[in-house]
Amino acid sequence: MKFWVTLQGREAEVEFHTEGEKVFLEADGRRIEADFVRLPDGEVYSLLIDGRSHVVRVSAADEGLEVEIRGAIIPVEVRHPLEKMLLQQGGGRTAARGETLLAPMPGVVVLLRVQVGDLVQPDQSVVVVEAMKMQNELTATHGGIVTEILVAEKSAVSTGQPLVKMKPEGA
Amino acid sequence: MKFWVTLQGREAEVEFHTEGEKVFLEADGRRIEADFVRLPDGEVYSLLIDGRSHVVRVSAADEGLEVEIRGAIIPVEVRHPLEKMLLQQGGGRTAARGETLLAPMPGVVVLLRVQVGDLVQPDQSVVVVEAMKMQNELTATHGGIVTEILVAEKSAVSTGQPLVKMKPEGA
Amino acid sequence: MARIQRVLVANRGEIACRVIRTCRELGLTSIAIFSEPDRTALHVLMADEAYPVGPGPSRESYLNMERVLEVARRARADAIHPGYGFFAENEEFARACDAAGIVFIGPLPETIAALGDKLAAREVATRAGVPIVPGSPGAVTTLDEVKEFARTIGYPIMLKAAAGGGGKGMRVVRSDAALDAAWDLTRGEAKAAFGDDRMFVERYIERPRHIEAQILADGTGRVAFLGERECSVQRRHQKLLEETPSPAFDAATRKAFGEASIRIAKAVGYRSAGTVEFIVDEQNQFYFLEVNTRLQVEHPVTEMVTGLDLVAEQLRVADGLPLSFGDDTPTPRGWSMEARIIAEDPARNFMPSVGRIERVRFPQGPGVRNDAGVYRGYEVPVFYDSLLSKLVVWAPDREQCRRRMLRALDEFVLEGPHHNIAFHGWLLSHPEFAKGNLSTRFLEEHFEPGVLRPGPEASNAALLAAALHEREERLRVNVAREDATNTGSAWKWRGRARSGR
Amino acid sequence: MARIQRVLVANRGEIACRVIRTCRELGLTSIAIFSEPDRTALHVLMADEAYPVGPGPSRESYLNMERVLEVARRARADAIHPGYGFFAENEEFARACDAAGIVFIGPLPETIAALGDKLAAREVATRAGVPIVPGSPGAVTTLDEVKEFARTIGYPIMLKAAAGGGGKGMRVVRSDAALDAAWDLTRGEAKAAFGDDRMFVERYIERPRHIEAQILADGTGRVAFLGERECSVQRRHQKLLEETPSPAFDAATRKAFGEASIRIAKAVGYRSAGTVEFIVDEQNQFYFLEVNTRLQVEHPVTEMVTGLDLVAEQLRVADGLPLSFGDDTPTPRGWSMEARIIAEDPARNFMPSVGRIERVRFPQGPGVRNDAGVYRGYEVPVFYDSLLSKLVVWAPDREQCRRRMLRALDEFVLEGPHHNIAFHGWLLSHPEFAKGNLSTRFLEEHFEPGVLRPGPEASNAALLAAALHEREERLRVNVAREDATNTGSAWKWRGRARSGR
Repeated sequence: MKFWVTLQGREAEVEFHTEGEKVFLEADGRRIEADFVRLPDGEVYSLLIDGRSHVVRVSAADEGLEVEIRGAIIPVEVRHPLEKMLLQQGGGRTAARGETLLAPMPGVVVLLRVQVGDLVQPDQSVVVVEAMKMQNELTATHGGIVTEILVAEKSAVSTGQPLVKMKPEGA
Repeated sequence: MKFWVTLQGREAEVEFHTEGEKVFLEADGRRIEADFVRLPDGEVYSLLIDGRSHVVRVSAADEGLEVEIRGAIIPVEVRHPLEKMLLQQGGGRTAARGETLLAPMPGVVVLLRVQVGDLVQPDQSVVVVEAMKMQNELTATHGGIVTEILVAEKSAVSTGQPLVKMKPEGA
Repeated sequence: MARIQRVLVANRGEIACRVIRTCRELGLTSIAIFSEPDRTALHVLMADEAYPVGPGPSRESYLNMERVLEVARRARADAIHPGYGFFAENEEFARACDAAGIVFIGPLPETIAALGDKLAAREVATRAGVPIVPGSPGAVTTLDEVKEFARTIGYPIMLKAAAGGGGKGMRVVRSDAALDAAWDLTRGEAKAAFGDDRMFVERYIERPRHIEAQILADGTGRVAFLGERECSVQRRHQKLLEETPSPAFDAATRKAFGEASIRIAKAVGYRSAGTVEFIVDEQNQFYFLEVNTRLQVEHPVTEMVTGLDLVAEQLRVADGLPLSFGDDTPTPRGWSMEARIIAEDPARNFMPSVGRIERVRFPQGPGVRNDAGVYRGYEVPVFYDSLLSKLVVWAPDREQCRRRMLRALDEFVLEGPHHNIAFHGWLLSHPEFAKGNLSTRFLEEHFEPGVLRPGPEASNAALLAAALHEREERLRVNVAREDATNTGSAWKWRGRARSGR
Repeated sequence: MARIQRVLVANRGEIACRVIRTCRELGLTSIAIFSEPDRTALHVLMADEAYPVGPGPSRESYLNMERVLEVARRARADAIHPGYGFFAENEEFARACDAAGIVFIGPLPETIAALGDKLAAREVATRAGVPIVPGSPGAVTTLDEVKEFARTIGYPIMLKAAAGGGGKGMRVVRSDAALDAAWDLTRGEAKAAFGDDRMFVERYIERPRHIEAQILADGTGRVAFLGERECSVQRRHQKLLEETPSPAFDAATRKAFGEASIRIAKAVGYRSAGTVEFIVDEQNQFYFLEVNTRLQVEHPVTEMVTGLDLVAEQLRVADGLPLSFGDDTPTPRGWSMEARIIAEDPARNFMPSVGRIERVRFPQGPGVRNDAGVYRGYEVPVFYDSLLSKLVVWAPDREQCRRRMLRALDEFVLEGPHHNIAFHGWLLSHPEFAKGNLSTRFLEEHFEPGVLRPGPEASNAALLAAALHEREERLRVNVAREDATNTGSAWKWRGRARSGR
């Protein structure tokens, strides 16, 4: 079996070889012995890579997978080479599909920093939501041109509620 | 709804009255306000009895239920009054059905203390099993007359394996 | 002979658990209160008794004074411990307790009132001969006044609009030369912003440290100084990591600092545990800020080095007993740090996070103390602050303490909401932190989200784990598909059976 | 400049985790080994690296010397920490490490050998002027010899068959009067049992305490005494609860005790951490038993009162460095106790128990340390000993320590296998324990399973919980039944659809 894995901008080809019980990986042309076991206390794996011990949580996210390691949460995409080709013809990934900013927690919208038509840069602040007695700047991941604003200031929002829609520049 | 509960030799009648949301119990003629909530981290309940806070684990056991509170594990039987009547006509419980001594853990039988036909008293030692580098006396709960010995000395046994069968004296 | 027997804890989360623990050790009955979403909160499970006080929002439950006092009466509580926050520094509540014949575990209502008024508190300090940040006693109206003032206290100074606030109408001035321009500019701004161009002048401290004194007083004039706590690492005035002693202090400074704190406590006839907060400049000159008339979140670091139980001491004093150690205050031993484990996302501007605790494993082993308010499966409610746990460590010296804290953070498993464990790992590993070069501007100067990105080994492991996971998923799917087919055929069979009738 | 960089921990469970923690704090790479059933054990998850060493049974994995050393070589370990048990006191393994150019973290092989031989060790003690239990140097053959001997050491005495063992051919004698009869009887038994009626005579101690000295030696003649540990509460010679200091000792006894231990350590040129075990009689006279040439299970109580990390000191010494505190040994502060949390059923003769840890919540808060080898979901394997965790507490004095331990036990949630948490609760609450009246016969004299029965309030709560649970179950069943009916009707419909074709 063979996958393309994209993580933090880096892309790698991972191939699996099974030899009886054991599973070997080949990544970036390097052969790796990896022992991979699910732990009994969660959605989490113990991973021994050439003896190095890692505990890694892998869970499904809005886009692809989410991997939690050493307290850091990293979005990852895993695809078959075929899927990958189709996608590239389709013109690539998320950014191309446009972005919708969601409320990460229940709270109240205290400030809208953008209007329809504005160009939003990646990591630019778009909305300020007050929750847990704190004002929180919600920033865009990919950014783009604001196509729709779905909430008003002072309105209460719940977790996951869409706030602002953006489409990629020139898309 | 109404139950008969038997616990540590004590027998009590528990009746439920629901008033809207709230549930009230009546036990031994006493009216009790009890708030009963399942905890999110196990097969366990938080129980507030007239304000007193208890955490209680209730699980199914070989005979009826098993309740764990403050580290103590207590066997409990809960029955409908009807079931209770039938049982009493049937001549009562476990002891009457006879007892089979089971291996509580994997180990090796080092000594059989009884022979077929012996009369075993409650809590009398019946078999010695070595496990975890220790010799352990397995004692009878109800006891009775040994009808069958299902293992030989020096033989390995696994958890739950029947070792010795007893029938109630004069049954 | 103790009078207090039944203690109601008017709080929730880790601090409620903390107080309940001491009650149990002292053989006192602990009584918890809970809001609807807190029915399965840890403090409810730990207490001897627990009673509801209303819906989620604090105002309707934990801050509902009538309700809380009614529960206290119904539960026959003879004392109330307020923890921190909520009613902890509420004069009215303290009075209401007295009126209800219930002991309020804390200072006298008058003390709370007196020290609650910041200006009054500064006067107390001044009368007690404790320095406050030098500033113009009143508004200054002429440039010469300012220059005169600057000469006495030296540059840099801060020009502040008397009517100002929210950072507007404020300007730092570093020399006489710069003053003229700054003066006109700032007054202009003030005029425009507030229609009022009166100015205050104050000494400006570039890199202030926040250092506070833990005091304990029995109310009969005996006041003990239990060492200082450095709480400079903050974000939006929220403390993130505290330690004792302060790496900035030498014995002489500490002595003066302790004496100053004791003078203030004595000046107001303080009772129970309290904290005197100071701002400290680069020359280690300390200036009084305010007094917190309560137990602090960070009190455990003081407990680690003194071996005292501050809640037990509070209860003794509330009971009219002297402090457990009488006149010989225990000498602090070793070093202690506390990391506040908070449900927030440091990579996204420390945004608060909520959700279910999917998996948690607290650090253990030598020199580690946990004070958590959560457990596996618990849903962090949105109504209250986002402190999940306090990780406290002790070691003989600061460097060993720092390494132990790093070890403990490394061992800490917490899955579900976003949290700041990795952030603390970065902080503790920072060379300036290791050197003890701290200020309230530490994050502003050193932190940017990129620093939290996992290293190459971790991200490589993440990459492989993702691939391995995906593989397992696909294998599982295939198995499932086969099952599906089987059911399919079973269907056909059943169909046949029917038509066979 | 440290030489050791990569430490292989040749152990499992809590002690492996314990050693890994110190390695991490010192910046050393920790290397775990694991048997097949231990693949998901905590020490494997905590270590930097982990390698398999074979199947479950110790002999085939953790005690497989060739395999362990081969893994150590492959992993380029430059030192091995044996923990306790397994290879901890194995001279051959220590030599094999030397031969392989790997540092064995512990005493020299010769020391292990010398002290491993009980008789040799007793001679060392005697030469060092440390008392051993008075007994006849050789076999006694005549009654007069015995009487003579009894006069010198006083009654009670113990007659022991020279060839004896397993309690046979032993008899306690309390007076000359009783001696004549006892002498013939015991010799007769001996003759019958072993065909050999030679007798030993020894002073009999009615209620012995087990008290041990923690020593730390740098191998260059510098030996530190870190206080005593009382380990009298035992069952089948297994320690259950340990504390330091001992409630039996006054300053003078402690001083003599410490000096005696140091003399023994110096006599054998001891290196690393070690424990000198003594038996102590009712007059607080202590008699040397043996030396354990390893880290003890109960070492944390010593760490709590001294603030030291004993594993770190072992590593320093192994690295040829002096002890961290040089010549001024830290003076112990306060009191500490350790309760061994074991998977066994005190109500059924302490039978070992196995199974999955369904739910676990460790005690937290002031003065509490946990050293666990398990976590939620972990399946306790049958191959190894049944120690799940060590609960260690500290407080300023013994009474506060006892109450704190009770509080911590009360807070301890552990569900799945049977365990002895409630047993410890009984033990700590026992008036004789509270008074410090301990001996190795404590359980024999005071314990019977009935004492663990829950009180009326708890059993009442259990009764109601069972009823409430049953009610919920029945309600659930009814719901399920309705669902069933729905599916039923869905079926009919499908049937009709078919016949309609």
